[in-house]
Amino acid sequence: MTTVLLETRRLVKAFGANRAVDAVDFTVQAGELLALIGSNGAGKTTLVNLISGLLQADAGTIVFEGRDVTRQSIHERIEAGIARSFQLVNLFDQLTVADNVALTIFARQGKTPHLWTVAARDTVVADEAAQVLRQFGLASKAGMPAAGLSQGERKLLDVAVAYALKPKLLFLDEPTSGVSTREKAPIMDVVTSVVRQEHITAVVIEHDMDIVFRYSDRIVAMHQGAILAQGSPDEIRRNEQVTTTLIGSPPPA
Amino acid sequence: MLAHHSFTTTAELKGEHHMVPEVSRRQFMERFGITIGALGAGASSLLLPGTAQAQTPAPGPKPKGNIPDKPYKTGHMTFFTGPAAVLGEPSYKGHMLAAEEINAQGGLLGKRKIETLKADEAAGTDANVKELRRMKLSENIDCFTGVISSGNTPALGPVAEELKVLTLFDDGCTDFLFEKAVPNPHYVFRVTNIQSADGIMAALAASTAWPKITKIAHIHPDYSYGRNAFDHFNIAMKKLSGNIEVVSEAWPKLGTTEFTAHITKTISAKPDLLFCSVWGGDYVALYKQALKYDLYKKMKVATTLAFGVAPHALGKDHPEGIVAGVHANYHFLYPAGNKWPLNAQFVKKYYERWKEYPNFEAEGAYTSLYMLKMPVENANHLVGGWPEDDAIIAMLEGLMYESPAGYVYIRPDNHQGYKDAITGFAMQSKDYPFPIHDPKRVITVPIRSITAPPGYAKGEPTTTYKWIDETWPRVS
Amino acid sequence: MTPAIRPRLLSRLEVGGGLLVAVALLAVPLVAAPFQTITVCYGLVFAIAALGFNLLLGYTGLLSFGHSAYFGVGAYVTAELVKYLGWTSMEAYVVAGIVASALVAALFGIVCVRYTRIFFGILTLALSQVLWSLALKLFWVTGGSDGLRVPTPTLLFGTLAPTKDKMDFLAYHYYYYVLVLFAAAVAVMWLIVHSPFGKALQAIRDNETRAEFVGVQVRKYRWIAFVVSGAFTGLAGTLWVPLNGLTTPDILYWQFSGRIVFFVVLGGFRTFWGPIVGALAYNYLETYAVGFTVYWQLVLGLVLVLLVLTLPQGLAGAVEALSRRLRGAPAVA
Amino acid sequence: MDTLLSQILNSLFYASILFLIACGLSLVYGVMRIVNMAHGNLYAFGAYVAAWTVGLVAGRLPDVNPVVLFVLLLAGALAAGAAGAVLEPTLLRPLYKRAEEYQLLMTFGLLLVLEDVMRLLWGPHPLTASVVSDALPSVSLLGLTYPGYNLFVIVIGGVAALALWAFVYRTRFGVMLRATSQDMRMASALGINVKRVYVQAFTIGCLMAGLGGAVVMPISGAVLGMGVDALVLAFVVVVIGGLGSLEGALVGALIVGFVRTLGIMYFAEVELAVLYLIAAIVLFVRPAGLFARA
Repeated sequence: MTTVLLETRRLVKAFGANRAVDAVDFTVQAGELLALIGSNGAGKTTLVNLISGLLQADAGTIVFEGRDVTRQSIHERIEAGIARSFQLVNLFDQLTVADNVALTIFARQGKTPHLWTVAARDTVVADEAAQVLRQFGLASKAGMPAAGLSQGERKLLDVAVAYALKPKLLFLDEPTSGVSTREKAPIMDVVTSVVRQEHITAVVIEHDMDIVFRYSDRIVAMHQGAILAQGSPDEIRRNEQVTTTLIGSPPPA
Repeated sequence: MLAHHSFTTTAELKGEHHMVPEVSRRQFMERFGITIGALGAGASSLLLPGTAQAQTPAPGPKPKGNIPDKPYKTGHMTFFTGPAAVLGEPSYKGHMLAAEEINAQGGLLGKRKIETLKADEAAGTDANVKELRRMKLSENIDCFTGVISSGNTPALGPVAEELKVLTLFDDGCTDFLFEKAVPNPHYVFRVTNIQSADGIMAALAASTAWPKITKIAHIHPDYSYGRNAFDHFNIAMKKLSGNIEVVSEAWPKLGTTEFTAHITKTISAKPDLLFCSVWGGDYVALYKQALKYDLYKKMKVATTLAFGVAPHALGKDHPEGIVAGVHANYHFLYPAGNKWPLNAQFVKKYYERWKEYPNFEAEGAYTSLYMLKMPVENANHLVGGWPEDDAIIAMLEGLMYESPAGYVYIRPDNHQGYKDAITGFAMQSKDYPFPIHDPKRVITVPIRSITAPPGYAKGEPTTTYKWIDETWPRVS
Repeated sequence: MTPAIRPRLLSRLEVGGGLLVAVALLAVPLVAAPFQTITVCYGLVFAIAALGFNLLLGYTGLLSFGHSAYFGVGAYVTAELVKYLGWTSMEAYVVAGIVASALVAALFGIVCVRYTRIFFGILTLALSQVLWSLALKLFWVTGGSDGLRVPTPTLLFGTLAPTKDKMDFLAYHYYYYVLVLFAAAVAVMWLIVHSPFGKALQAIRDNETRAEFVGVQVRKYRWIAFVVSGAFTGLAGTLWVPLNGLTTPDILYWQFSGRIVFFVVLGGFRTFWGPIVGALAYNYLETYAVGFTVYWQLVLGLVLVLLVLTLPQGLAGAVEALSRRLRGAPAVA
Repeated sequence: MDTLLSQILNSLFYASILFLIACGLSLVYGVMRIVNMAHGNLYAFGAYVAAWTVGLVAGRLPDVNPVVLFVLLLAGALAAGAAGAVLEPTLLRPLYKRAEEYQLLMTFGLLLVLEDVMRLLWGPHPLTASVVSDALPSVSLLGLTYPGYNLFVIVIGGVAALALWAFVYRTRFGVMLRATSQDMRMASALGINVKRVYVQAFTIGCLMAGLGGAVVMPISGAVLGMGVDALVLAFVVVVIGGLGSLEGALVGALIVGFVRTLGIMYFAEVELAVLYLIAAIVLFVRPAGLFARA
């Protein structure tokens, strides 16, 4: 028995004449690790931007845990339990790695308006931050400014920051883009193991089909602003429409 | 209260003290001691460089006692940058000329050479206050001079008192200084006439020359000087002409050089007279633009500071016949010639030194240093040796000094310098490449006639304003 | 419990240097001439303004070109208390100055924090110019260009009245008074930038969008930072008036804002201590430039140009980089 | 009636000077994202050079044809343009990689330096060269006396606006300029020499400021401090019109020109504050200006 965590109904976003997201009904089941695939410009990132609140929808509704969140602010959606990472790494470069995570925890605990306590003296937060960094294999870099990390580490930290919000639903926008092929699997190993361990529902936007098939429970394929197909990795692998439009060649056996 | 003024009218003799007395215009002029052109007439040709008999001022009496030969340090603060540098440069040149002359005689009391530290007033009030402190506490100046802006003397005066530094302001003539900022001065003096004299002189000149004017237009820079001129002109005019009417006002920002809309507004109000206290580079721009609109053909014009800048800053195109104010202080052609040799000598020396003619700032700064020299000599004569500051101050209080601009009297109660106020009418002369005062129509007024006397109860906006309101008779 | 996650709050250099500076500042009136003491006193006052300003520039990434407004409000409120209520207590001035400047900053902030970068700068500048023109216009209230006088106040709730020799009073009692408030301001600001709120501001500075996506309400926090910044600068304005003895519209003009920017950049806005160093150094630089040449603008302008070209991290940044190189530690980007 | 006409012309006259100053400021911002705080002083520099050149020639050759003097005004524009061509590569180019604060600070430093350089070169007295404005006599129409030179300035302002518009929207260089202003990286990738576009844009911006100074000089003179005043006015214009937009500079200049005249005519008391108040109101209602593109 699965429960629907999030669904969009007839969601629309247009940029001029281009309908980037065109009446999309998109559903995420609680507990799954869903992959969102599609070629560049298919509307994946726009869809995530709409759900996370970066963009406002032109029409349609977004329902999260039965509540309409379409017109809610980013802040309210985060409180409701929606978090995301970014395709282009989006960190607080001059803060230390530990502070990047700690800040998120402070925000989650509603402590960011505190002007009168010393952040570094908050042992509860510091311990949790250390814990998160250990989970992502970044503990040894804790004291370093985020700008000093390697690209792979930055991708991990980006996810760790979003994860530290303890969301119910986590969107990961291309967590392995910009790193070498060799680094992709280790990053995905870390990310998926944390997500599964903590029972977080996750939606991963990804281009690399190997990764998609290997790590996801379910796949949604988008094309020109609409959902082309969805199903289990096997179903998608066999879906000729998907393979011809998106992959352009038969999938590897 | 009535004892302070000299009018005795029928009304007063009848005991009707609360009524403002009325007098005829001629009575008024006579009782004010207003003179028109009496001293200056026909004297201008004597003033061409080289014609006046320049003399080196006679050295003072032989100094008594032991005088140290350590230099006498003065700090001279004036505008070296910004739009007001047109006034600051002559001020510095006047100061330097006096210092060089005194040093040529060996310095003060023949021993102490004057050394000048200069400072730019344009650095802002905050920096000016710091600089005065630095000059006194770090450079150990003996005396502070200069200062042009009426926004700066009220800031620097109290600081000078705190620092106990002998101070002779050349300008910064706001009434506010000795009425509010430094009400009981000890170390601070000011040599030039007080600001309220500007507006009053323009009113006296305008109503003397053009008794029939009733409709007045105003253009003033929008800061305290402009407002001071506006207020005092109006109160004086109210007494002098009775039914005057302000038909137009314009308040351009200080530093404006684009006056076309102000000019059109003024012309469209069809006034009899434009009264204007715009000065410096702003004034140069204003008169040039007004010419092009034929403003001067359509109305009379009176100013407070048309000739305030160095004379050569104005051109041959400057209109004639307007009241061309000199801050009620000094014009280099008056008192002229042998009638007042001190001025002829000063102008000649100034011209030889700087290749230009002095303005009121130059004269003020020059006189300030000599007004220091004289009390020092007087005090030395009494007590011997180098006099203490307090001795110099005692000599300065009540001092009557013969300056190029005439007698200057330092009133002991408020340390303000008083001399006969002056204004004139612009004319072009073949002798000079710039406009001068028409020597036949220079107007002087004894300062006591236009400024509140000692002890008069203070008032708003100035004591002089209140004094005029309460005591001047009304011309019938 | 990785030790690296708990960095020392103050490095040994900071503790040692701080103690040394504290002793030096305490000793100034005892060993230095009154003029030097007063100059340092000005520097401390400006340092408070710089601290406030840098909460926006250094920590929130907003360059204000209108901080003269809050400095001016602090100064003018003091002068109005003297004019209308005849108050003489410095404590009353300080409270009123902080409250009034915070209120004005709160109002201006509502508009300004909707924008960043150059638009933020121009907005702040325009609003400060509005105050400047009001100070000139409402002369029956503000004294117009003549300004308003502020006599030397009494300190410590009226128990310490100014002595007859005002110089001595300023260079001794008032200096220590300012020093105490300066120390308090430093402590408070240090706490703020090290608090969760301070971290949130730095996050906003580094990456506004991402800050929004970790749950930081960017605009609200910017506004709070704006108000705090204004209050610090207002406090500086209040402390400045007794030193100057008079407040004029000069200090509301945008070029005074330029001065605040100048000394923060001179010291370095990337470090906590930079603005303090910059304020003290700039005050000396300006005092002596004005004292020694009428071309002081040229001197200040050249210093600024050279600074931007060769020492973008400012004096404190340069010292920090140097000490890091001497210790062989890696550079921070 | 004649007052109305005269005030309309006065407003246009003021607006055309404002436009000459503000368009350069806006152009430079539009292309390079730099707010040039030294812009006002380049305007002043143009005025000084023009006054000095005209004074020099008119002094040596008293009977020179007035047309020559008008042409000599261009010296001011060229000098300011040349200054821009030198300043951009030497002092601004090293800063593009840094945060934009540094560019602002650099131009603030230049503002201070230029202020004193002008005093150093030309002294404290205003330089005037009214021979130029005297060459065009006042015009009489409908019972109104109006200065011919002011009409000339209005024409110059209009021609400058048209020329600049044609230049930006109708020439190949204009295309490069606009491409660079929209996306510098993209423009660079398309093979546009961004370095050259920058130096050219900056030069043109300064040239326009210098031209403004040169044409205003015969009636206002060249005075110390005029640059700082002009800068603040130009700020007001671009804040109203929208930073980076040429249309904004034009509309902003017209609004400021007419509102200022209205203020002088009917609310003389608030002339000083009225411009800042309009700017503040526009900022409240439409904070990025009327022709915003940010």
